[in-house]
Amino acid sequence: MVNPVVIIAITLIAAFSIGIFQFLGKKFVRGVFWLTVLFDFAAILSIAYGFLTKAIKNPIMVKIGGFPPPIGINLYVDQLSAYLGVVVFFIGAMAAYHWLSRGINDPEPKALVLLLLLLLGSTGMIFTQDFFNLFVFIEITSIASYGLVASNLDSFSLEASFKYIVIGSISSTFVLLGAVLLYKFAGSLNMADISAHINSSMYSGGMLIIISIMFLFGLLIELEVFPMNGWALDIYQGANPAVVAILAGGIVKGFYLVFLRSANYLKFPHLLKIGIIFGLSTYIVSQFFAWKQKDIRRLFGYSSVGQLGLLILAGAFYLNGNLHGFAKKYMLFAIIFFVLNHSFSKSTLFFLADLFGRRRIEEWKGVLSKNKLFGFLFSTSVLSMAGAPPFLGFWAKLFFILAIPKEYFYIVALVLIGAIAEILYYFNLYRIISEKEDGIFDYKGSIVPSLFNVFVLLGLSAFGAYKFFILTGLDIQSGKFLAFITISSVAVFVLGVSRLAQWILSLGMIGALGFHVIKNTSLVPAFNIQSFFVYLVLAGAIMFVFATYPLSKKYSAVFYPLFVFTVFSMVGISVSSNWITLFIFWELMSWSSYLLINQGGKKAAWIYLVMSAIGGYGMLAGIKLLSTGPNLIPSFSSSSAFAVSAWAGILIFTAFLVKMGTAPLHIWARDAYGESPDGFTPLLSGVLSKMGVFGGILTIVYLLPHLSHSDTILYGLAWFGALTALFMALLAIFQEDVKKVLAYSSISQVGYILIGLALATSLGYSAALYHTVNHLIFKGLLFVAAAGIIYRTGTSYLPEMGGLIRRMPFTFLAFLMGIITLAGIPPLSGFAGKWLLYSALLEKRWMFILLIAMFASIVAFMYCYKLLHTIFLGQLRDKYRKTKELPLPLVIVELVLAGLTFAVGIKPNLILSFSEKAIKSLGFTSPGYAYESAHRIVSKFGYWNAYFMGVFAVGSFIIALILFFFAKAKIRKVGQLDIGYSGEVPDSPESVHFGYDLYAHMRRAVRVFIYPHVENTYKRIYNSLMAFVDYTRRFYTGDLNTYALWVVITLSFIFYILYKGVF
Amino acid sequence: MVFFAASLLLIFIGLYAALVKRNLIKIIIGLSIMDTGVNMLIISLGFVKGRTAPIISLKELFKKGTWLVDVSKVVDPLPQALVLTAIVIGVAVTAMALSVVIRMYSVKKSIEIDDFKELKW
Amino acid sequence: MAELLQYFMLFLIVLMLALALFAVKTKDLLSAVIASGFISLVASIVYLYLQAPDVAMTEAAIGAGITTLIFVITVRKTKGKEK
Amino acid sequence: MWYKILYAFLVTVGGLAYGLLLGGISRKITARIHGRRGPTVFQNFIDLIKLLRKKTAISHGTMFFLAPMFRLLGGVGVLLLVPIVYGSSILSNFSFGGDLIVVLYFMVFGCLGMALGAADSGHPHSALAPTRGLAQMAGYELPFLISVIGLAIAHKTVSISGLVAAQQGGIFHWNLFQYPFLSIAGLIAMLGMYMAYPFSVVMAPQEIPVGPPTEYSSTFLSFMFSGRSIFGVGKYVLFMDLFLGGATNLVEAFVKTFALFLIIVFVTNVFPRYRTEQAVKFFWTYPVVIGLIDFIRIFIK
Amino acid sequence: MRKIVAIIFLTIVGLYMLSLFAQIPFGKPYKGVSEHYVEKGIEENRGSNLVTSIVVNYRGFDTLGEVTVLFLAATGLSFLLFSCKCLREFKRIRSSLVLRTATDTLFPLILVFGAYIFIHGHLTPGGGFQGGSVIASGVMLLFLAYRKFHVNHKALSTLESLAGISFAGIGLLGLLYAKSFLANSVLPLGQWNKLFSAGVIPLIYIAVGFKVGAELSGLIADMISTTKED
Repeated sequence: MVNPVVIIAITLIAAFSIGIFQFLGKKFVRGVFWLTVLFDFAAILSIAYGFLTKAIKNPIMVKIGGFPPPIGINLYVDQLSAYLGVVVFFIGAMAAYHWLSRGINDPEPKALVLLLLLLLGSTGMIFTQDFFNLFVFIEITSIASYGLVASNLDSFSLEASFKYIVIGSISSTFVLLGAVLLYKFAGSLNMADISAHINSSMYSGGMLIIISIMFLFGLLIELEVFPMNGWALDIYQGANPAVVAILAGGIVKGFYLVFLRSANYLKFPHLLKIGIIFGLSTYIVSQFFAWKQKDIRRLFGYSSVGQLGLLILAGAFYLNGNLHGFAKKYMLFAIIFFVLNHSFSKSTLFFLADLFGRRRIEEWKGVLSKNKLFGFLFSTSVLSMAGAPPFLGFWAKLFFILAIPKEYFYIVALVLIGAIAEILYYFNLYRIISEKEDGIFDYKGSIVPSLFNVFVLLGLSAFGAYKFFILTGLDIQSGKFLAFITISSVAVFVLGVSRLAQWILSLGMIGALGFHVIKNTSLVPAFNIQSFFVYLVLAGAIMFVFATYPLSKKYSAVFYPLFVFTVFSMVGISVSSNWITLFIFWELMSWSSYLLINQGGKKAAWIYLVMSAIGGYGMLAGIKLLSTGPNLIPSFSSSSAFAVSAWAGILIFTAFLVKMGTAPLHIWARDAYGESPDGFTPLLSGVLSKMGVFGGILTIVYLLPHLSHSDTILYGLAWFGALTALFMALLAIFQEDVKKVLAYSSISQVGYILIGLALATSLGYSAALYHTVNHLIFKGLLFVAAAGIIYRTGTSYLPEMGGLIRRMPFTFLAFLMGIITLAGIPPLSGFAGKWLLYSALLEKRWMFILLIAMFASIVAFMYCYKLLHTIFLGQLRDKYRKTKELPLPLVIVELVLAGLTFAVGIKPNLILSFSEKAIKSLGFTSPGYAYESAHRIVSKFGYWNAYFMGVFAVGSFIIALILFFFAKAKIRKVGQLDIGYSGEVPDSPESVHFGYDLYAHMRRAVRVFIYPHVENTYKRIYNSLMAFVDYTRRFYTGDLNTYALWVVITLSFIFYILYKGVF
Repeated sequence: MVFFAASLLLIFIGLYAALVKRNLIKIIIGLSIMDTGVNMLIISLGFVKGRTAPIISLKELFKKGTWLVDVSKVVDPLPQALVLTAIVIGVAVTAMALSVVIRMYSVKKSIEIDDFKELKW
Repeated sequence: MAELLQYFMLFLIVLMLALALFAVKTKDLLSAVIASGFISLVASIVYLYLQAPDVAMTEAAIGAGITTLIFVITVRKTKGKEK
Repeated sequence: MWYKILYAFLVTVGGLAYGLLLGGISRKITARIHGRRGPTVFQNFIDLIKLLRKKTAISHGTMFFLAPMFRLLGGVGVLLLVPIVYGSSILSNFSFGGDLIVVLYFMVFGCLGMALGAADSGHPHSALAPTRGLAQMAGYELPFLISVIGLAIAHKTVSISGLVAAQQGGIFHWNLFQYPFLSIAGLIAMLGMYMAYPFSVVMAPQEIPVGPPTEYSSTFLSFMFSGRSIFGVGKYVLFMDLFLGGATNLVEAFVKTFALFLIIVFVTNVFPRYRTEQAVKFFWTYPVVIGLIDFIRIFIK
Repeated sequence: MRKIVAIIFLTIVGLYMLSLFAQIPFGKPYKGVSEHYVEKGIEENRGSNLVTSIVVNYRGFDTLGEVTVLFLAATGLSFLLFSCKCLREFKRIRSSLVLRTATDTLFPLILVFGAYIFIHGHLTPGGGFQGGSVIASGVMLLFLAYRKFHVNHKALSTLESLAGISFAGIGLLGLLYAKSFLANSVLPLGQWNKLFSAGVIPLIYIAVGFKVGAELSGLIADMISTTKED
């Protein structure tokens, strides 16, 4: 354990000695520099390690000059400053390494001195416990950063540096005045001594309040708070990114800690008010201003200023927001994780921006594909900054939201809206980067520092996850499961050398998990709704993974790991025991599915991510409203203990409605399904939307009964489901891309399930559960077939296909059975779902919804015929003469699913037996229908004998065939162009094939329904927001006088709101 | 009270220059005037009427026969010690600012703020 | 004798404020620099009245000497005239 | 159970005969309105026998080959699922198999089969016809569903025999009089189902000769033709049960179905043909409004 | 427009601060830690100049920080102005004869005077900083007088670094011998008002004097002749 003063002394001596060694050559100076930095890092690490392992109990107090505190100056190193010191030195070392590798311009020794003294200044600032000494160290840090910011010597960095100097000297004047006035008021300069003299009653006296405002305002300027952070943004944009990395990554955090510590010593009563006003406004404003940014560095600047605003908010709550017990611990860890996450990922982003060199975002097109390692580092840090689940940012945000007291719900709402805005602009950037571009780009300078940072970031994310599960006392089960998910997907990536190996590995893993879940019932006790969905997910995943092998040749190496990750997170959702674990796995699923869709359509993936972020964060807000109990974690059952405002239910349900793609929230579905990689779409539509259904069931069963006026909500949901079913079917008719037709049809089928849920009767649930399984079967079948067809024909554009029945008979048979099930025609399994739903609706006397539901299924026939005709029937084009049948795995899956539809068609209680058990676990006595005989189902309104219908259909079909052969006619097969076509003999298939816009005549009748009203409203909202943001971000005029003016205006504003004396 | 008001006025004249003047050097002059104002304010905070400077060169300043200095005869030395540092820091900042101005001039041949507004929005 | 000193101090303070206003208002940078140098000189005299000899010497040597010198060098290196 | 299957054969053959007869009568009436003698009433029987004795049958592919079977199966299925005579165990056919919803969906079975066969023939007209058929179906299904749902909710049952039971006891118990507006909407929808003249755009002779079965000939066409007529009879019986209180004996069944047949024949010979979207727009406005009057009355009760 | 808005807000802030300063009594006796500094000032470190004893002994860490600030400014300045091709080449005109002869006589006197100031730092007002700046103004005089006068940068920066290291070294010595950094009891306190008294303070102030002198003259040299040389 090194005496902290030695760190400062040694660095100082080294800095002075460089003055001599600079004449001996660059190598020597670099050696001294690295020696000192490593020594300091080791020293601070040993102190931090001492604190971590409780070897050092109480904070270290070092008297300088031998005099006791109030007389002399002393250093005071507690836990937070030790950890921050480690972060500052680590980031400083990385930035120095990066800068040296990029080559520092000419007088390099002098730059290294500035770097050393910058680090010295910030550590001194963190350690000292004397106000004036704090002022001196702030000056050292500021002057060093003035010099370093200007180090590029181009007009940008010089301008930024000058602005920083002017604003910095104003801030240091206030700090100086504040320090001396504090001495005048309290008699000494030592923080501990002053806080002993001060008690909060003195604040009404008028003197102390102004003195502390002046002092804290001086620090607040350095914290880049909203009205006066123009200078900071210009530094982020203009200065050398290595310097910016240190400033943003370490130094600003030092100012932050000093600000909080001095506010704490001064017992400043209004810290919460200041924290909320400035922290929140900085966060919100900077997130929205970052939307229209063209310069990538300024974008990162806005994001880091926003993060700092969030930190101020968290700090204010931690110190002054009278949190106690769990909330206080959560807030502490939220602050620590925010600081760590921001320091490491932001500095990596700045290093990478420096390496790539170009400023405008458009020029970053396709970086991800050009350089894999660079892309990996960039995406990890962007994901962690935006708060994607397994990374540190997510845990920080979760801790923060949980810790805020409930009466401040408007803060939670605003912070979440800011988070959505953050996701919007970060992943607008990510969308541009992940474009497919050829060519390789290399860079001058080494990637090692960013590699180190990301490596540490990953380690911290694991620690964050571990800490989250320990601290909140959540069941360790889901914590271990989360670890299992990440390890397994990484294993698939690492071990999977070729696609085949990855395919086998992922198959094995899903199989193993399935076996594990079935065998030991610890994960899933009795057969209840959760295990119903676990088996559903696993069965679906096994089949769809099996079908992806032939397609995966052209996918990137990340496909299978992400696939496994999504599947396991879905299992995690269905296994979770309370709302928070549900939310964690939900976010895991959304993010991993986003990354998978991003392999295909970039813009589609972006819209999908924004919509699921809106849903996800809405859910988090809803959960916040529910949070009860000491550890603020609402479990499913506990949340039913008291009346809850309708808002909680609605917010939580929106997340599930987004995934189900119900009417107003459906805009992402067509493109996400349409453009996602073909191997993933069956899983996306077959299983992922079912997670929305699972969530819906949980909300309705556990939450809605306790919500005020819950029946109107249910009736409204039923209407949403019905309208989705009808309008999506209508839209599906006019699509010209096979996957887009199937996408709309998939949403409309999920609309049926939503109606089933909204009924909330046992018959309604059995209809919904049956239809969930059935939809998985036939939609999976259709998407697998579509994937195969696209794989063979190379196009997904319907008018270009035709006549494929001759080349792919098995696929046609499977597709036909899939279509018949989709349409719900009796012998096959589709009809049972329809029948259960209609009887449930009849039972509940919801006549209009029944009318719309039945009419929607009639409309569904139109696109069923369209799909069959344009793909398989009609004229076979010449280029498809030699296309072979689909690859074997696909055909196997198709036929298995087709067989399943027939088997279930004949004997529906293959599924119904499972759904009965699931419904009983939901607390219903009977499943709403009865078995009269072995095969005859009777509901209150009607009856239906599945077995008889199957036998009758097959039997009479065979009889008709036999009758046909009795007829004497000899069958003669004729060529495809041999048709009586108004006397002409057609020469080419194209001239006679009718495949484009089959329902043109229908369009005139339904024009008003299929006009994209919803999409246009979304576009209009987005564009007007963009225009508004573009106008308001002109606030930062770049004019130094205006910046200084805003500083004075903010000071007068603070005086006005806090000091009631003079006016 | 006159000294307080005067130094406050001096600070605000300096600040006024930084807020209004378009010439970079004029702004730095404003800043240095502000520094002088602050220093004067601190010194006047530490002044006590009718007492001498904190240099103990005469015997009378001691309490009878001891090495303890009679507090009622000496002005408060601490603010003066602080101002010593503050003046030097003021000079350091001004030197830094002027070097940046020289560099700005060599890049853009002008020292008006209007030519240095590229970093914005 | 004491009031005389006080009136002199009052005069010095008023002089300083006038000089400050002049330094800020004037168009010619060189005269502004000299005015600010003169302010710190007057300030060092005021410090003497305020019984702070150390600070007076520092203010004189550094405030008046070095600062004014740096300003003069910079003004000569750049345009020297405010637009 | 075995005697049920035997009776099913009898009913099918009887239905076929009755259907062909009705077809012949309607051709006779149309001719007479046009002022010409028109073919014998048994013309349809002659055509069927002619088709069956054809030597060769041209086939365009497997789906083309199977379509007539689907067509026939569809027609027979509808006929057998609907009880012709209420109460008699013989003539209630297989109505124990499923309720009204099953019948509704089974009706589509035949049409979908025919549509696929037509599409597989490769002939553009026959591929176009099903799109018109499905579009028009979306049209007339709305009023039909309104009437069906209305009746089901009113009588608290969806099984056809249950509906018929609810209408027993005198003329005024028939749905036609209990819920007049629903019945009118249902009957207008019936016009659409028969693709009778105002809504015959699907089989429009001038534009697309006979629509889907353009490419069909000989045995395939015979199956197609018989399926169509059995399907027609099945629909008459269904509408009889829904709106005219079903039949207690066979004679009453013949009378009521013939009455419905007359409605169809008179309407077809008077109106010109609608384009598809005109048909859809017509169905979605007038019959829907009429149906909704009773629908809302039931909804409120 | 900008002037009016600036004045309005400056007056608002000014009024608030004025309300504060109105409550602070001018010229009233102080209390708190200064009483200790004054009362025990002589007893604890014998130096008659209390301000110097505070600056170097009680709050020595501040001075260390402050010396770093000055070193930082000098390094930063030379870093920025290293090879600055400032076009308006600073033509150093020939100085008048009077100035040259005055400088010849005055320069050594100024050096001696500067040395006097920082050696007697603990006795008479003034100290390292004031002495250093006096020396620097002497060097400035040389620059004004002789056009071709150039400072040997290598010597200056070595002197500066050595002085800095010795200051920090004395601090470390304190840590070794007297258990706390910058402790004064490394050397005997000696007699009040004698030259060799007040423990380590004179040594520190001499080191500071040299450092400030070398630094400021290096600073001025950089500012004036910003062309690359030797």
